[in-house]
Amino acid sequence: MFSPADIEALLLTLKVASLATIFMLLFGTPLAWWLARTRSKWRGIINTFVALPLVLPPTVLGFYLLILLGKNGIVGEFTTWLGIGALPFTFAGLVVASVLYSIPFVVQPLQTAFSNIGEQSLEAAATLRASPIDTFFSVVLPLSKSGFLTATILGFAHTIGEFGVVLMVGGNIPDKTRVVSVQIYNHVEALEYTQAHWLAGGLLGFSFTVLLILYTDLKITPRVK
Amino acid sequence: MFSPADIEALLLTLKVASLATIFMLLFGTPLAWWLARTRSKWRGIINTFVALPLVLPPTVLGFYLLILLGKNGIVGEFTTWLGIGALPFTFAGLVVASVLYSIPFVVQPLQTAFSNIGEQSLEAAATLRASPIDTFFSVVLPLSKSGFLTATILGFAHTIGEFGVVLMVGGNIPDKTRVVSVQIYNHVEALEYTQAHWLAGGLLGFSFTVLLILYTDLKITPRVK
Amino acid sequence: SYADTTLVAVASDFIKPMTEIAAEFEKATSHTAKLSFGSSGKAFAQIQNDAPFELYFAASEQYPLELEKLGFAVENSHFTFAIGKLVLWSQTSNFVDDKGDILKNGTFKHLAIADPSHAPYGIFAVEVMKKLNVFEKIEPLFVQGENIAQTFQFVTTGNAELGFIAFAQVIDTQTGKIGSGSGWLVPENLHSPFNQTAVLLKKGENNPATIALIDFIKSPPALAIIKKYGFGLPTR
Amino acid sequence: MNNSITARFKLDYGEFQLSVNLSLPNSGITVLFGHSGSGKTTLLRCIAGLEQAQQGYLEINGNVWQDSDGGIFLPTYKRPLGYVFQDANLFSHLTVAENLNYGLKRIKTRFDKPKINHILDLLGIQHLLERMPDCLSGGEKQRVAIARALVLNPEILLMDEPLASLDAKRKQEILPFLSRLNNELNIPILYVTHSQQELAQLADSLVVMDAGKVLASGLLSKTLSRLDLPLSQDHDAITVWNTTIVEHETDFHLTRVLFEGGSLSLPAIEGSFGTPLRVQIYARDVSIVLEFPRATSILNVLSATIADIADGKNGQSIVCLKVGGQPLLAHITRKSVAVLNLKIGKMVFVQIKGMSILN
Amino acid sequence: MNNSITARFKLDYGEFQLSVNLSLPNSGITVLFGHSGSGKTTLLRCIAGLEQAQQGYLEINGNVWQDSDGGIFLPTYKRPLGYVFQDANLFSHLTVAENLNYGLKRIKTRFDKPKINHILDLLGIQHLLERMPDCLSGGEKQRVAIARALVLNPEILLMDEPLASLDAKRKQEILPFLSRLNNELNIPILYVTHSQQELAQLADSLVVMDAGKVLASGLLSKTLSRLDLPLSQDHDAITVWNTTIVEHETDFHLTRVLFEGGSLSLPAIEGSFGTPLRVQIYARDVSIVLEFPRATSILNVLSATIADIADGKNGQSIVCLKVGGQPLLAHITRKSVAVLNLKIGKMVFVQIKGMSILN
Ligand SMILES: Nc1ncnc2c1ncn2[C@@H]1O[C@H](COP(=O)(O)OP(=O)(O)OP(=O)(O)O)[C@@H](O)[C@H]1O
Ligand SMILES: Nc1ncnc2c1ncn2[C@@H]1O[C@H](COP(=O)(O)OP(=O)(O)OP(=O)(O)O)[C@@H](O)[C@H]1O
Ligand SMILES: [Mg+2]
Ligand SMILES: [Mg+2]
Repeated sequence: MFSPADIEALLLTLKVASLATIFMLLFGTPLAWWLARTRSKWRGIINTFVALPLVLPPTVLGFYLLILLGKNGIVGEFTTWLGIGALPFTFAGLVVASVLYSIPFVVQPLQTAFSNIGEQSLEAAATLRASPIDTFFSVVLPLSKSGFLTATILGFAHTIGEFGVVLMVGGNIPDKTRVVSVQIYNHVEALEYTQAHWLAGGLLGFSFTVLLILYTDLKITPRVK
Repeated sequence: MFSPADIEALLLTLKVASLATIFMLLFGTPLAWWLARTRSKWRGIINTFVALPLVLPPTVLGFYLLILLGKNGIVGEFTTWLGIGALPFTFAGLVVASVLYSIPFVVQPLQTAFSNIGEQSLEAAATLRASPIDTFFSVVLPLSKSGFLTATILGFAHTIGEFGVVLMVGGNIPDKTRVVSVQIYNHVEALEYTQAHWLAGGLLGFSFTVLLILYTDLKITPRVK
Repeated sequence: SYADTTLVAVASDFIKPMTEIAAEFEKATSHTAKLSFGSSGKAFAQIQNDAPFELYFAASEQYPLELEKLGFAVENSHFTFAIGKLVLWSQTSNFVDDKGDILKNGTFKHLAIADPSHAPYGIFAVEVMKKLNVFEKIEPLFVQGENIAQTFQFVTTGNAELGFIAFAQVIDTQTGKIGSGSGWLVPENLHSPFNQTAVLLKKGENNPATIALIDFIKSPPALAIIKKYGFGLPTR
Repeated sequence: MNNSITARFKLDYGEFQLSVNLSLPNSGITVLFGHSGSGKTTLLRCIAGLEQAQQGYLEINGNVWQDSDGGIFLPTYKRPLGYVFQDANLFSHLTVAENLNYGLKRIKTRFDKPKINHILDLLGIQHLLERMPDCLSGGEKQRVAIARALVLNPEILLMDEPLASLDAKRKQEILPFLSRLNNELNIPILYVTHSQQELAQLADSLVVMDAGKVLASGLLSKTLSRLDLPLSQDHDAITVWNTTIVEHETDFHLTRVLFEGGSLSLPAIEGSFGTPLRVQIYARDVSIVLEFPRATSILNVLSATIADIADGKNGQSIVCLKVGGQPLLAHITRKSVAVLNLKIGKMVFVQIKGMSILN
Repeated sequence: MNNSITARFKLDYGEFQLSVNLSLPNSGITVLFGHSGSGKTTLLRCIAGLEQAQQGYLEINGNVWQDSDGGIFLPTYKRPLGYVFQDANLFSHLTVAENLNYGLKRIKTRFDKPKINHILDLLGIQHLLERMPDCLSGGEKQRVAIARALVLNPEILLMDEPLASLDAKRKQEILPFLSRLNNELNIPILYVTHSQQELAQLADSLVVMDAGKVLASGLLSKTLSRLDLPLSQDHDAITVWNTTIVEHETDFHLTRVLFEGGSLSLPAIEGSFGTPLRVQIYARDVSIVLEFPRATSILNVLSATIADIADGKNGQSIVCLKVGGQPLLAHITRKSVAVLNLKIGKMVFVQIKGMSILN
């Protein structure tokens, strides 16, 4: 059924996707909040930049990232200077690339959810002594639950399914950067269709369960009255 | 700079992406509305199914679509029976595959936007003689402007950048299914990096302009007071 | 004769020579050859699902033979159109010696190869290293491209110090030698024959353009182009 | 006036049950009165079809809008009604003008332009037309909401505390307009309020609700003077008389009006002989004397018979008198009842302060 | 009572300008009174820091909360205030209990449990604690909002028409509680209302606003009896007297109270000798006679001097009398002024109906 390599790839994928999703939420939330609230002229441009990586084919984006993050690239020189070394072909690089590629799927739904929160709720919180940060956690977050659900699911799923960027930046190193999408791809290319079906089926089954739990447990039911 | 083949690919991409986005909005809007409003038990499951294709690597998804839409697949048999013929390697097939792959990016933001619309606005519309359909267009749509913007941008951009599915289902056939992402891929594979950079740059520039216009012109500014 | 069009699936590593050959083919016969590029595995799957390809130029022998067996290709129509040449290459000059000794005693962090699970260049690279008894030592340093183009990108961007790539990717078409950096052209006796094989698909059986292209690819002008781009010529 | 609105609803919210069986007149203004949480809004929502009662029957002018037994439920948007929500509930994405137009565009028989302008003037919102709802004050929002429902020219108007956020002056302008609207166009109005004053000024009929049930319903004057309802105990307890104008004393800016059993002097009011006039008398403004008083600033002194006496709160007594055929409530101290030796059937004089009589 | 709240704001909304310069007492209840759209909510929002006025200076008990010249602007959440919004503005994602706890969790000096329970009882919301705001009636929401602000134990309480959606009975329970709260805890309250009744019952000071400006501000009794303000013309014009209890006539359920210049009989009220008591007299409840009347149900007849007479609407006259040192407004007809030959300085008797005297 599953070869040890398959299982390794599955576990690695889970790690990358979880970490990337966490980082995307961490960076994406303040960004989305700013985008939803600001009236700055920069808003449109920043918004555009966030969505832009999407239009590039993943392998091409991966290629550019490889140049940028590589030891001769700007970012690469910086990370080398920091003593981290160049990011390509490392687990960290994989996460960074995934974050860059999937972040629009996190920022955009959050922004939609945030811009739907009326000023009144924020004002009520302020009169009840909640600082802006406090208000964010006690009012904005719960009121944007459905936006966060969407952001998490899209970000997580897209990171799992992502393939081109991960392959380029990760280097497809077994048990280091070979995620399950690459593994399935390999099976298909190698005409090992049965293996591919099993792995794809397993991934689907697993994701189905996770998503179903997210969707039903968090009970984002429509508002009443 | 751009070869005639590049330009052909660009135009084809535009056609595919526009058509796919239109179809995604057409199918995605009622689906998102239903998902946002229903209290049916099916909600979680349907939601999961919508998001599920995301977790598969695009080429793998493409592979399964190929089988499904091909003349021996269920859908293929149906379309053949209809007299349309099998969809793979045709323009129509390209659009169908793009729609299937990118539709979560349209449904999810719409769902978030819809579930944020209070019952009260719908009730006010009903007391003012607006039928549910009428209410949808006159109240729900304008109130979910920012959700639609997000959905359109994510759907459109993701279709442009998509590559694995398109390559698999479309077959990289010149002036029929060779979209720009595939064309860039071709340049990269042929080590024609200058050509690839130009084409990627052109695609980015074009998309930047479109996105910026969308973001600034539609003026989804934060609500006042 | 009438001008016909044939649709040809071509393995990605053969993009450049094939594009030039197609142009010459058009000039010589007034038929047209439309080219669809992609990995061999992808084309294989597509052909099985009714892709309109008429001729298939794969990077290895395996897929064409399989297609004949499955009945998608005309029986016994397969032929070798070129021999793949492997090179161990680095962007840095004087890094790779012309004997490949660096594999035994060199120090590097990453060696790029095409994924040996399916990409022919990867499969042969592994054979070479095994033969040289360095496989066990070097395997942990592998970074693997999905195909040979990506493998090349790993090396040109400097992220991998060296890699097994196609000679075609670094050949200077003027001199017929490695154009830049440093490299070791791997002797063919270190791996099994790297026969790049084409096959006539059932869809193209009755298309004069397809048949004409099969003839043309074996003609001297086509062979010259194949050679120019760093491939070996099939022995007949 | 015939009772051609039938409304029966049973609805269960768990901790609250609505259970009403009402027969209401299809003309005039019916006021729904009751404590906070007594179910007034819920009843209005049921009538509008915004809430679908488990059991419900609603018939208006012979048209059945809802019949849970017969499986009939006309959706809200097909019910020709106007609804003013308790909170204004304007569309936040539309300007005031667009809010007003929203319904207008969707109906067939519209008021003419001057009539609509009159409504806007009266509600004082002409200058707000281009504003967004977020830039309006609380009262302004509410006035726009009223206008939005009024311009629909509906068959029945449902108003949920429409004037709660408006000042006395504005109320005094809008209330008579609603009465007039009702008279002219014959639109029945169901009007929720907490205010005794609005009640007295508007109501033709009264429905008193408590804990989801109807305590009493009927014509205003009869329901108001029932000593068994909490209304008669209220600080603001009132009686309402229907009168007609008979004479203007222009020298003193007074108008005399006739009621069943006598006449009253009021501050001057415009209107020709015979114009009907509604007069409201606070129970606390009525005092009882045994002798006819001289040299007093109180203009209206009438002879009356004591019909009933009940104990009120804090040493008060509530006296129901008959003046001619009309009931009249008086709040006086228990001490006065003792000192003056008031008994049922006794003949007395009532003094009514001229100034406390309202249009 | 010293005026240690200074509030100066200039704010421009384009079509509306707020421009106030107020000095308010830091104890007692100050009522903001004015038409819809006159800027009451805007002023309250400026004080709360929800609106940042272009020019503003706000000092409360020596602490400067805002000084646009000095670049000081304390954000709302650092201002120790309680705010009741015009619309309840509850958190829709929290239950009633969680709404109440929201602020409680964030303050240091809390009321003790019994006190909080007392507040919930008084507002009648104990049984609603587990509900979501969407399942509350309009009045219930508003009561929760009041509780949410009250339990904060704030240094100043800003209330924007808190009782507009409540019925008379509930109001009569909450109003005295607010007074008491104010007395016991010495929290100054800024209270927006349209209701004369709430004004009379609560206000120590009064600020009258119109079109973004302050028409008048000062102690209640002085401001109310100013014949130059529209207040004295109102149908509900009142005078408010501060009195103390001197005697209980238990037989007749009456209490006698003393004011500067005489005594009044009121319906029995609990309270020991010397308890201060606020008495409100409607101008329309005051009548003027020249002779001391006999055999009347009116208990309170006092001698007075006419201090001023002004013309009102509809043939009315507004008379300002001095009873001892206290001003008293009377609305009588112009006819009576003529018949009784009333002139400034003339000595008369005023009759005040016992029942019309409140709390
Ligand atoms: N954000 C805004 N932009 C423009 N004008 C505004 C804005 N908010 C309020 N106004 C205007 O300012 C004026 C004062 O509003 P405010 O809410 O203070 O009135 P108010 O006295 O509280 O009235 P109400 O009794 O009706 O609540 C109104 O005319 C209103 O239309
Ligand atoms: N959706 C709901 N779920 C459960 N209970 C509800 C719901 N809506 C209202 N209620 C309850 O039903 C009762 C009646 O509510 P309703 O809104 O009809 O009162 P009301 O008479 O309009 O009061 P108010 O004068 O305060 O607006 C209240 O006790 C309220 O808590
Ligand atoms: Mg209500
Ligand atoms: Mg206001």
